[in-house]
Amino acid sequence: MTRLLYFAWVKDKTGIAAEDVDLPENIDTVADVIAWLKTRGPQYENAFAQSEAIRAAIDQTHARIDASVASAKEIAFFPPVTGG
Amino acid sequence: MTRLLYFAWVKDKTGIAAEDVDLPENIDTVADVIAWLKTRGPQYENAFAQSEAIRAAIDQTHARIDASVASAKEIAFFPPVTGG
Amino acid sequence: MIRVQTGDFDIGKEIERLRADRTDIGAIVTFSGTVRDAQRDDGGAVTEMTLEHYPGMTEKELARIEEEAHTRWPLQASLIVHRVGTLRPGDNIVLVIAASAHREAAFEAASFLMDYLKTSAPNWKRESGAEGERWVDANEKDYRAATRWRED
Amino acid sequence: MIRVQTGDFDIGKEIERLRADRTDIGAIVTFSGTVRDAQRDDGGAVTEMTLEHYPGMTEKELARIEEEAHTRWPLQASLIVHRVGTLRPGDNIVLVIAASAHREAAFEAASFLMDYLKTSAPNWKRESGAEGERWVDANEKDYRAATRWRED
Repeated sequence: MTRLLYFAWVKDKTGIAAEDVDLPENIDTVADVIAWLKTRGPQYENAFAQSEAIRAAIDQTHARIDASVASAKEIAFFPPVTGG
Repeated sequence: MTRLLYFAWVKDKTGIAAEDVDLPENIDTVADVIAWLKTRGPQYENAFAQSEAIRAAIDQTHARIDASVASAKEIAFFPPVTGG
Repeated sequence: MIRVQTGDFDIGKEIERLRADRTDIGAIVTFSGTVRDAQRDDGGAVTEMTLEHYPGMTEKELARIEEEAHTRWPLQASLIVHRVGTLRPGDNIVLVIAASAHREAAFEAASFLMDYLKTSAPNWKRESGAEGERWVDANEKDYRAATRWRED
Repeated sequence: MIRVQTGDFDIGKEIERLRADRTDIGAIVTFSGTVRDAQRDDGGAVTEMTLEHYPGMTEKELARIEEEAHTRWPLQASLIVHRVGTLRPGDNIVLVIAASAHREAAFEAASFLMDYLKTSAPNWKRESGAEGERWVDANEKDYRAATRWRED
């Protein structure tokens, strides 16, 4: 089980803030997770349509698109940050 | 009449904070004033011994050693500033 | 020290707390960021702003940034406070304090903390105004500002 | 705004006064300088410090520096407060505040104000400690710092 989190407009588009999923076996990287999410329905397809605008964190640490999700408990997807 | 002011260790050495003087006619620049002051006694000689360590202001504006004192009402002598 | 909170902060009190009875601090730089009413790119007036964040990760990122500042500059104390929730024009959003023996380190560290916070703390601004609501776009300038601290 | 005073200042209150009811300020940077107990080059402890100044000229110089900062950066407000008289370790000496729409201008202006103040405001520090009294020597580093703002 992996916990997926969505923030800001990514959350608005997926329509949910968090969900627990079983990732398919062939998934290795953040990019693979995004590709898989896009097959799960039009709201995901829409949320991840411009994947270059999406940032990710694995277990609360910023992660690149090619980072391994092998031992990830929590993966978050969000736009570039705009705080401060 | 010109008012002369001394600050910090320049004042300690001259022994006075301020005085009103009639500058001799042949005095044109700050350097001339310093040269003249040094003829006025050992305490002035001591205060202005290292003239490269002395800064000056004419009418409350920083002035270079070659600045004209022709219309000066107030000339101040002090070490490089150390506030802030 | 870092804090994420919905309530306001008092800059004077935060400085006092940080200085306590210390006499080895010579320079304190604070940065406080506030909500502007003309924040929107389109010139529309902002009436309200909501800061969403990633609870847990925000704290981790702020602590990591603060730690990095301490490895780069001889700081005697520092503080980052980030507000979340709903804010209005004039309200404080963020406070950074850096204290050092000398002013150069304090200025640079405070500036570094802000640049890094702006590009790595998981916070997102949503603005409300007469034109409706919208998520604020990331500012390219902030990302350029952060690159100047890169050590190669 | 500039002020020369013997009494202390309250940074929080000064910020509040400067912001008043404005909602166009986005970034406020403050610098406060305090007396350190180990200020002396020889490592001797400082028990007291006296700031002598040139009344009239100090005010003129601070006003001139502040005006120059406003010509260089888009500042919405600024403040310089310099204390004179006798101070002790931990006491505030100087406060600079720069407020702007964006943080870069506020950081740079505050840093500029301090660099210029350090090299042009007619103030002189006299330290007292176990080793006696002495006038503080000018710091070459301060003069180097001020040159980086020169416009050729």
